[in-house]
Amino acid sequence: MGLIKKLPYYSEKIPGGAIVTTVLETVLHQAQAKSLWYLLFGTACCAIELMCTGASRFDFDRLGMFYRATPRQADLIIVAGTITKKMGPRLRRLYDQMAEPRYVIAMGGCTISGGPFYYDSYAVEKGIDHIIPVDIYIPGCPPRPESLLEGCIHLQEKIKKQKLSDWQEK
Amino acid sequence: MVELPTEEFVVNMGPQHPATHGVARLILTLDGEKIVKIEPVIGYLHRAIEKVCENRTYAQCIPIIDRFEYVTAMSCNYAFSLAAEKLAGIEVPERAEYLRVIMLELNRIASHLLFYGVTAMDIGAVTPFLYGLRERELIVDLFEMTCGQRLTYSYNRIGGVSRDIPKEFIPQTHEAIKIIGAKLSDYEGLLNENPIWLARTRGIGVLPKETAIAYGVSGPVLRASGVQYDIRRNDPYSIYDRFDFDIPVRYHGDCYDRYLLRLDEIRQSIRIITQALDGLPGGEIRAKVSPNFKPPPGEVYSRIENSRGEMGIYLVSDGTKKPLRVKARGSSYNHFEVLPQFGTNLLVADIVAIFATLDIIVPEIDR
Amino acid sequence: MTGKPVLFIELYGLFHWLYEKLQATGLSQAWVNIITYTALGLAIFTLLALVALFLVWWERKISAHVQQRFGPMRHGWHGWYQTVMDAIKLLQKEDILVDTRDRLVFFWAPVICFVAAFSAYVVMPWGKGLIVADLNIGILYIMAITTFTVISLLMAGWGSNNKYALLGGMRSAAQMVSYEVPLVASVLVVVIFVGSLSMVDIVKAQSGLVFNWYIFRIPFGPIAFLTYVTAATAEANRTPFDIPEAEQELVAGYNIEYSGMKFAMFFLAEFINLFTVSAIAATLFLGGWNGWAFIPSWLWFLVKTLGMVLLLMLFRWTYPRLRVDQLMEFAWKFLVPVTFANLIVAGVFRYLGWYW
Amino acid sequence: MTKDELKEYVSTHFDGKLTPLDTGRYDPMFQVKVEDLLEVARALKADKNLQFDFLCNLAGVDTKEHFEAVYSIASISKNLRLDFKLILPYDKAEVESVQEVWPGINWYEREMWELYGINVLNHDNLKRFLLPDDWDQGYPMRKDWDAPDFKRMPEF
Repeated sequence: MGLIKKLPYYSEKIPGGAIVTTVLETVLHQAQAKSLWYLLFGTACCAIELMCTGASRFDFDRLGMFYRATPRQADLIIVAGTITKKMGPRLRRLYDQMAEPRYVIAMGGCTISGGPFYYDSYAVEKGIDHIIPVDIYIPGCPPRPESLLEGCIHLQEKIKKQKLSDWQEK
Repeated sequence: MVELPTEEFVVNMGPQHPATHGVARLILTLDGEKIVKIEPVIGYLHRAIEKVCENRTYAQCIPIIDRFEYVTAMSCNYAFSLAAEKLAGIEVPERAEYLRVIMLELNRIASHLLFYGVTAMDIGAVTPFLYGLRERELIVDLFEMTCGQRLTYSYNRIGGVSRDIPKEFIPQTHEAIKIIGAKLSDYEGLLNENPIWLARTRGIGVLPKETAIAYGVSGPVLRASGVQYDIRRNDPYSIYDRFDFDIPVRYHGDCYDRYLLRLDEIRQSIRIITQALDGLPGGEIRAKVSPNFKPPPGEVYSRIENSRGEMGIYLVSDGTKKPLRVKARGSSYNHFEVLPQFGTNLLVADIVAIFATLDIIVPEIDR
Repeated sequence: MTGKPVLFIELYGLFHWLYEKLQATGLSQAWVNIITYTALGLAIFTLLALVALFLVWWERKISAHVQQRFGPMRHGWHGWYQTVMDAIKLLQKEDILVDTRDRLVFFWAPVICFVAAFSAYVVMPWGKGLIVADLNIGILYIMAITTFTVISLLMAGWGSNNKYALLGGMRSAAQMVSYEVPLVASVLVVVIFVGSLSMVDIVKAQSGLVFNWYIFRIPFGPIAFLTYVTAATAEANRTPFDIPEAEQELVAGYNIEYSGMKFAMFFLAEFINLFTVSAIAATLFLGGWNGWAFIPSWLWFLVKTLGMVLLLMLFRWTYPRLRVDQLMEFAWKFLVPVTFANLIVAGVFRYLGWYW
Repeated sequence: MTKDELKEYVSTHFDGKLTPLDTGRYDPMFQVKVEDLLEVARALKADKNLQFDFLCNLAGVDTKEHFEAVYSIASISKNLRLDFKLILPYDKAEVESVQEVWPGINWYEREMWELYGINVLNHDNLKRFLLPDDWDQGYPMRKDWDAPDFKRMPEF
């Protein structure tokens, strides 16, 4: 984590430092929630819906979400589309390249459980939660832009309620 | 003068890259900025659609074939139901034929608008991407009104269409077409005479006529190389022979012509839709087909012209209620195969421009 | 030691009071200077940081409205504290250090970029008397300092040991060097007429009527202005010359391996470069802080600079991107000859005195 | 030239190498023996009033008794469409590569080899490209193929 993240551990030790931790905690997580930069990553039909959500009608930018092409600067990866067995290790490598406070939205049926290709397909990963840890699942094939936006808002709530202590064991 | 030894290095325009729409991958061997060798790699979106369809009844195959090419999903399930109808010799009612043509042409316009946006963004102008998608929303509303889905419609059934159009469909379609026809002049004003756009696309990636035909390239890319071949005219299916529209063709075969040709095609599609809307007859929308539909044994390769090129479904039936073999042929498969033939003194920026104007999308390649 | 400080402090109003107070406490002369200058530096740094944050927000809003969408809306009225949130988020991000990187070069690249961007404001005339130090080689100093960004981009490209970053770094070096020549040549046209390099003299020479601004000095004024703006967009790496971090070709160009605070430094330096380039344009061609009296002089300067920034932003959201060789060709085969011809004609006219 | 004229012309002209079949439902369907595939392909392309220069599709089919390789070709200038197939027994499923007649068939043959195991002779780069590189579970598109984690849709 960045330097700032280590500050609360020291401030807890000094008497009355707990207030500093809680204030810092809320500020840091509010900031993280309010500016989620998502990675430009889309494989199949959900990628077209992701583009439509980024376009003028349902605008991601209103929530402060801006696309970044390199995983280093992205802190949210929206897995949009079917992940096949050949793409699985690539997805894992992309996730590892991202900077630490990173979140994952599994968009569409294929990323939750394999979607329409659950039966009879020898090449599709049945859901991505065994490849990367997933924070928000958005069902739908492809989900409507409104449900994608709602998923992002749920993710923002989840980030705001985070505790600094649960960075401890990660 | 000592010659500095320079070595080439291999760059991976890998599965996750802004310019490869989806997960196509290009292994480029670069000498500085010049591309020495292009090696396309596919398979990152191979969902085994053909294996899935072999274990589905004919009616269940339609939503699967929808995901085969999701940008023009209407043409996918139309090709499949056309193949099944040819197998079983089903007679499709008039109104269903008209509705199918209207939906196909609307989907072609939507796909060309997406092409316009993505090509402009790949060559650097981000704003046309948003304009293209804004117009596309008009058409997506029409689809949502009739079949409830924004992208993968599953609108066709074997023997006709699934739902009739609501009564406010026709006025809203006229409205949408009028807006899109007007906005086309904005698009052309923004890019057509832009000296930077001309410098980036004119004369880049010239595809000669012989290579195009030899590599099975079809659709707007073939017509931009000077071959006037459109399945709607040359191998007519459905009721396209009743409408008068012309097939735009251009002769330079470079990125600029491929870009211009698609804007012309939008105008032609608008002509078809207006004629189809005026001549829309009454009557029921689906032929009587029994739920467990078993076509007689036989095989057929039915092909239609979708926005990217020739889309064909090769269907083999052995008399049971599940198809023995479904082979879906997409045009991006040949377009991606022809990429290394574009000559080698290209720069990285050129390969991005060519890739965008070939309008390649990955599900057609990997199936 | 005379009463006057070693270096003539122009910011009379603000810092004279601080200077008097320190002198009263009887510290030694050196200490007094150090404290005043650090206070001055901090003031300029915070001012520029605020300007940079504002510019990032403004760019997102303008790009949104050009593209018929809303841009940041949810965080504050029209998302005003969106960039503050971005900055705090970048603070807490993990700082990924790839172990195959070139340690020193990788670490110092953003620092040099940041320092080069900020140190151009030593001689920037914010208003009447609002200048840190009126060096008599003002504009030459700015031209020299801003070329440091070339080195930092090259270092970033080389240091991240990433093929795309290397391509981005090489491209930025080629572009910035070849656009430095027309930039300096078009600036020289103004310097010929002013007769001095100092920024304050340049602005003083344009005082009085609006027609004294150098943009209206027909025929070389407008030509110099146009060539300056073109070369300036290339200097600030903005479309149609943004090939160093061309999103579609090189994923993110030189800043591909940087995350967290290092990337924030590059990001802010890019916007401060944009502000510097427009501030120079405003000072040289649009008459710095000259304007009717009832608006304070620094507000004139801000209005003109933000006008230039708006122009550069609109360039970004309308034009496609040039290819590398076309960009070089445009610089050497078109821009350089035009600026040199303009310079020679301006010189002859100045020598013979045929200008009003 | 209508479909029946085409059918009649083709079955008479290539000295019996293309025997018409009636399984095709829309376009004329022929059968070709495995050994004279290359010669028939060259003849079809070179023939003056046929000129089949456009390759639509090559599909491998597993009909539980034998393999079939179905070639669908078209002629751009003459507006013609034709399909012909090769019956390949399970044990000796080999096909000649017709790359130099229709260069576009390169990837189709490669895919047929990868998914069906129908070997293609003197093909220029017969490598795996659709399935993951470490794929070792045989040829998945065959009817008798199975794998541990391969779930079939339950009948209802």
